[in-house]
Amino acid sequence: MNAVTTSEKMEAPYAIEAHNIFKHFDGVHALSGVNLSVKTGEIHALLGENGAGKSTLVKVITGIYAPDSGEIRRNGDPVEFSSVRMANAAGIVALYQELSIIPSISVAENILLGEQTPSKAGFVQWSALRKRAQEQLDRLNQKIPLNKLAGELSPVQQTMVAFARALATDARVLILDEPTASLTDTEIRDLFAVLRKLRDQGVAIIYVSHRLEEVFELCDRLTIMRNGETIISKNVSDSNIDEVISTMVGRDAGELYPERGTATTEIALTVEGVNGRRVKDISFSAHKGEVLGIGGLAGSGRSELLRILAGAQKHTSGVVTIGDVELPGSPGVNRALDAGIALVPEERRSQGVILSASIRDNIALANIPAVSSLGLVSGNKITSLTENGIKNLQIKARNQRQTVGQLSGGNQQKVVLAKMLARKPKVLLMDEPTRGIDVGTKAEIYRLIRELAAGGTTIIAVSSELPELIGMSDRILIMHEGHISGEVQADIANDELLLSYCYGKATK
Amino acid sequence: ASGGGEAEDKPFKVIAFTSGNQTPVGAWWVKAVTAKAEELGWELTMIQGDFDFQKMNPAVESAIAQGADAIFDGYTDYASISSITAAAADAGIPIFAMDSGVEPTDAFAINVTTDQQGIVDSTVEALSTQLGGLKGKNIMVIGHDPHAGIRERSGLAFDAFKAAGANLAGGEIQQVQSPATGRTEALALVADYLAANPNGLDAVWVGWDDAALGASKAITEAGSSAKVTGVDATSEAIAEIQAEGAFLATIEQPWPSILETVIGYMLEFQKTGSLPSSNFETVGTTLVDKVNAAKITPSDKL
Amino acid sequence: MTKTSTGRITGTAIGRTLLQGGTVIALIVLIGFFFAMRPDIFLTFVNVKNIMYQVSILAIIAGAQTIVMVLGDFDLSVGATSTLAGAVAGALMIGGTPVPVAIAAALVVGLIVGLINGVLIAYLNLSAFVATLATMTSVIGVAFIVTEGTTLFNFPAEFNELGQGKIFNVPLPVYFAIVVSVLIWALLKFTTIGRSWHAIGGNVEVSRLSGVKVRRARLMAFTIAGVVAAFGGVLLAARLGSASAVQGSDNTLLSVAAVFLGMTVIKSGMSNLGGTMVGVGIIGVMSNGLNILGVNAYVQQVVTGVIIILAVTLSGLKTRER
Amino acid sequence: MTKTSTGRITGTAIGRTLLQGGTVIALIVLIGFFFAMRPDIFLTFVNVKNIMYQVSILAIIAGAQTIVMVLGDFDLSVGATSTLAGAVAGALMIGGTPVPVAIAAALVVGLIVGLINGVLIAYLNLSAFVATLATMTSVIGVAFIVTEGTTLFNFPAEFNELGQGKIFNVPLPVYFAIVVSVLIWALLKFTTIGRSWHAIGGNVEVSRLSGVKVRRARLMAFTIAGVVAAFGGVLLAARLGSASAVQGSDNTLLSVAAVFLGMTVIKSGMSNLGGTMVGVGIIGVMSNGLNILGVNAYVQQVVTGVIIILAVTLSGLKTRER
Ligand SMILES: Nc1ncnc2c1ncn2[C@@H]1O[C@H](COP(=O)(O)OP(=O)(O)OP(=O)(O)O)[C@@H](O)[C@H]1O
Ligand SMILES: Nc1ncnc2c1ncn2[C@@H]1O[C@H](COP(=O)(O)OP(=O)(O)OP(=O)(O)O)[C@@H](O)[C@H]1O
Ligand SMILES: O[C@@H]1[C@H](O)[C@H](O)CO[C@H]1O
Ligand SMILES: [Mg+2]
Ligand SMILES: [Mg+2]
Repeated sequence: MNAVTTSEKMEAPYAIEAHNIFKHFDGVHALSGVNLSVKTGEIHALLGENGAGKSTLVKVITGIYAPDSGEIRRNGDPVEFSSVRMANAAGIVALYQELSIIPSISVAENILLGEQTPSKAGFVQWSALRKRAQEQLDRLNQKIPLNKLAGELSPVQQTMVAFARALATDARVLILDEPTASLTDTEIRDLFAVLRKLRDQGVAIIYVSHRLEEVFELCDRLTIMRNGETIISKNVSDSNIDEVISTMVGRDAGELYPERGTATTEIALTVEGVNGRRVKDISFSAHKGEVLGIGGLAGSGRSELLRILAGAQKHTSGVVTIGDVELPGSPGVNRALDAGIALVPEERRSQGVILSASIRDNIALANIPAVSSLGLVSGNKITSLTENGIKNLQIKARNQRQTVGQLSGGNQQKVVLAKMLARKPKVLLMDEPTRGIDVGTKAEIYRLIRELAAGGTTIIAVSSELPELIGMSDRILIMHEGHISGEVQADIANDELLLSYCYGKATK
Repeated sequence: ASGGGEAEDKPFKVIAFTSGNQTPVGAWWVKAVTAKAEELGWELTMIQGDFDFQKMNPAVESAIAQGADAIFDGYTDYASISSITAAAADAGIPIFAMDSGVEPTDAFAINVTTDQQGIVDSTVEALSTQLGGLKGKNIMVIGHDPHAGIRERSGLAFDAFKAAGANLAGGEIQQVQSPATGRTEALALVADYLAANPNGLDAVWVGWDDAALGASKAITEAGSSAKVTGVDATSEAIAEIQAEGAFLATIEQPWPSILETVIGYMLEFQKTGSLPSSNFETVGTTLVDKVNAAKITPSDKL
Repeated sequence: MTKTSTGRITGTAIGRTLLQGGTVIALIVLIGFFFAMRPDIFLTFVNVKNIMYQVSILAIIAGAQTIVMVLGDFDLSVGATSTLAGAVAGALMIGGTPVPVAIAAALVVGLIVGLINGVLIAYLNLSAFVATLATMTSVIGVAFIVTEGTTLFNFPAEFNELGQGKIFNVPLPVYFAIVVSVLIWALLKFTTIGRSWHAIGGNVEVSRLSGVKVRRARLMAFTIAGVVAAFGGVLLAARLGSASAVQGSDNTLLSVAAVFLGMTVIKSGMSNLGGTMVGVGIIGVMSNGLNILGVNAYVQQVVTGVIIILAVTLSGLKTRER
Repeated sequence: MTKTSTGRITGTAIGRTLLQGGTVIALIVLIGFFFAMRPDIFLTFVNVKNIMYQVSILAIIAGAQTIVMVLGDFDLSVGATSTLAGAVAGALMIGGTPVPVAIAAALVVGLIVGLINGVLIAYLNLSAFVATLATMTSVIGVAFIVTEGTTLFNFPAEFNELGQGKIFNVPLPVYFAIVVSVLIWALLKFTTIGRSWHAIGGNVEVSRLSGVKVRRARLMAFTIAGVVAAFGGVLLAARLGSASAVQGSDNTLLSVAAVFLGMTVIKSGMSNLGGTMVGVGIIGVMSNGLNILGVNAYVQQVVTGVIIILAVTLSGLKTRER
């Protein structure tokens, strides 16, 4: 990897270009004439609403999908990849939105998969493998044991391992599809440092993200897509967040966070002395109409807490009371749902939706009592429930019977929301509710959260994005190593204070 | 393993084995041999193989390695146990067998089995009588090649029908694939044949009763007047014969007396160390038809 | 879900539907072929009845298999359970137990085996394959004990009638198979438990987090499969007028094959009753047709494997291109 | 490299290891039990040799099964392939072909069956279950044709020697089983192809998108499994001195059971050679021990199922708490 001189950079053809790409799926026009040109040595943001076609474009570039028409060029030469391996061989490597690691093999092997595995005469060179894997982890500042099974890592660590794998390929064109969706600030910082270094070494990087602040911090140029078309391509320095948002959405986005102030004094949920596998001695209460945010570093136990409250994981001691119902140590999700607590989990693809099932079936699944009587399900009831969900959440779908796996990430998330909202929960638990969701939709979700709160629902939402935590919540709890390390009213909260709680520096 | 003729104080050591213990006759044999050994004061090692030679052969061979005076094989074709016969030969232990293959072999000191030609003669004769001659008659033969006895007799039957001028349904012996599903397979074979050739069947000769019962059911259900014969004299076959439906006759094989014969040879060997003069002996069988059916002890009630 | 784009097969909606229904086509092709070979026989009332009679019990057992395969599991014990149920009914009747009581007892036996499978798989987290392989082994052992290794027969006429009686000249097992299939179809399609099974087959974790009682649902599936298989076994005993510890042992693998053939019929690729019946049809038509053509038994076996592969490959064409 | 990392396993390390190794414990308990019952016989050299002799061929075939199960597939045709290979070798030798040539031909037969499986599964996207069920059916048909339905015997002495000869009073198949196991273990552990099998078994999509040649790897796995199974079949023929179309058919299900038993031995829950051998050991010890105790054959079958369940349940305890 030699650094590329400025003059070369000027004259060199684009590292990767997509020309007038069209791609449709069963009547959905995912891409209708997209253009993208990325130079060597630049980080190029690819932006757009959920369903704009970003991931599809990535997959066309790397040979997973064949375009209906249009052309991909690498260093100016037309290329046609019929498999990911061909794209890899041409120096193009992508980290896909929905993929991560292989749980049952070691971290080191995850980092050096396939052709990357160092080998001699068909035998794996273990010491070289470990050495190279360690180098990649070091680049990312990660202290992850190489011999551990990747499945035993936290989600964040898994993401970092997936990165390490992409880095290990020495790609000349690196495509990252929403890499930071599940990361917290520390990892993002480490990642950015690596990406900047790669850029300086002449790697062309395509960076897909919904976190616009990041884009402005990291990227050199940006391309905005809407409805499968390219709207603009320009230097980041010539643009600003507001312009990006309105271009993405096609209108003015308006205020991101709605007004607070729906909380009442009536207690909806109390948690007393709850202990789980990693959460310790958790006590708090939440009020009717309140939006209670929960922050913390990766692995601090936020998700486990929500899972315990939702009955998805048992707690070893302590008491959870909702209204006047006391939930036992392992109530089961069903019982918790009946008591009025519903969870929107953090991993939508593996926990939120059945990808192979239709929107209808996904929504019906969590609402069996509402759509059935005497053990028989009613198709009509499912239809109207689904219709409501699609309308209320503005889910972009062909029809109710479309397979959820075919929806864009954001719309999948809306299906999860729709399914749980149909239960009309008293307490709605949301784990990273806007992960992988575009700004326009984010605003919709914040509005929705506030509407629900105004209607008397209690919302408990975990988020790793501090501005979001502050913006959407009435009150914020911060967790550190399984404990609650701090509590703040959102209107007086700021990043520094929350971060210090996150690191366990201040106490209640 | 020096054979018989030794002092009375050391018990006579016998290894008995059968692969056929999941059949009624095989199960009877296990019990009968065990009882007999008790009575005679033999030290018996009984090995049951569930038709699994991979499991049975090593067990028998390891028993051989530990020494014995004689080996008793029940119903296990010598082709499947050549590793056992080799081990026994090396150890100089004679194998006494009953119904273990249909031709003479040096592998056994003696194999007493039933006369397959006799079985075929009497069943073919019974059909011929019933049908008023076999010439031009349509006859199906159902066999199961992996079983040496059944293979032998169905081949003989096929030849006998051909010689008598009968038309052989399908032109070859129809095969049942698995003895476990013999009855349903034979049922389907005959039912399908009758669907394709209504009135196209005068008789079905089947190598063993379980499958014969499937064939007779198919005939009855199709309303055909064809007749069936089997072999084994199971209670069910006997009952069918008595009911005077499609099932015409079966064959009783005298297993208890064959067992006595073989045990007799073994006792002789125990006493004098001498082996039978011939290594193969066949025994006559009895045709079971409606006349004598009531008097026959079914093979599954031995 | 990065399966594929169907993008490159454009404009050929009919072609696509045809490919999708590859297994159905395979069945039609088979029927067409045998009809062409023996037009005088193959589609006659007698022969069609024949085929249906021959597959009726397999259809019932494959129905049981369809249920557990909707959950993404297997039940390797269905054949053994049916065998044991037939043996128990037979032994009781021979011992003088009234027919309805004997049948009820046989169904209870199926229920118990199913419950054991369900508890092992749903509550003790055993893989369905091992658990049902183990119960299969034990259950056959019990069947040997119940029958004492012999073939039981001489059942009351009204019992045998269930398997051999006719209405409008069509044997009763055919009606039973239809009724059971329709019931299972409705169970899978219209009931909450059926929906839960589909959901679990789609994604267990999502189902659990959506409030589905996964364990209970799985337990139910195996239990019902046990009862249905037992019913198949009772019918087999009535059909043959006898019961042994080995009869019907081929139904396990055949039922799995039928369900697999059927899974290719629908887009989601899940186990489904309609598809299973197409699979059962293929198996039945193939065996009957080859018999009618007088194909040698060993060659039949070779051909059977090849036809299964062709049928599935044909319907797999749609997913192949990537 | 799916070994365990110790990091977080503190305090109850021993307890957890015990649970983790539940299947190993089951084996030890079984051995202990039979030893206690018959201390004079069970652990004698002769009997241990006996057990090893009895399971040696199953061990080889289970090794083949382990390979494809690492990928998350099944091969239901291993038993049939081994049967056919034995039959081919036998038929050729009887026809006068020299022993080495006959053996090579048998291995080629295994290679071909494996290749067919591999192509069907890797390139035509058939489910491994249907594809190998279908090839199993066809292959047995071919074996019937090759043997003409009979049992072939009277092979050259040097051939039988391979299955019946001894070195240091230990039968050759035991050595072969050890050599094949070690080779498969090394293949799975140290080679790039072995590691890609593990990756594919963990997550196909990620593997594919990370540049693993998924199809080629899968094709290789089935092909190698075919050859190994064929070698097992050749040994079986040599061991028995005979070959028929029905012998060794139970090896398929037993091999799957052994692999499943073994999957519980390691943390990742994947198919692994060491675990498979523990599984094979359980099966062998159980059958030998029950025989030694003189347990009635039917009861043995019942007990066998129960022991498999107990063994797997014991090792499943660790994953049950959720
Ligand atoms: N395999 C598929 N089959 C059918 N439709 C698909 C498929 N993949 C994507 N689509 C559709 O194509 C459109 C673009 O989806 P894509 O995943 O590219 O969006 P995206 O911009 O990446 O969105 P997000 O930000 O939510 O990830 C959506 O309407 C989606 O439903
Ligand atoms: N160090 C770890 N070892 C094993 N599993 C872990 C570890 N860290 C987290 N996990 C698992 O990852 C999941 C998420 O972690 P958890 O809910 O406790 O943290 P979180 O604060 O939500 O952080 P995250 O942002 O990673 O989701 C949990 O199911 C937990 O079991
Ligand atoms: O016909 C008989 C019976 O089938 C018996 O069960 C075994 O030997 C055969 O010759
Ligand atoms: Mg996307
Ligand atoms: Mg979390």
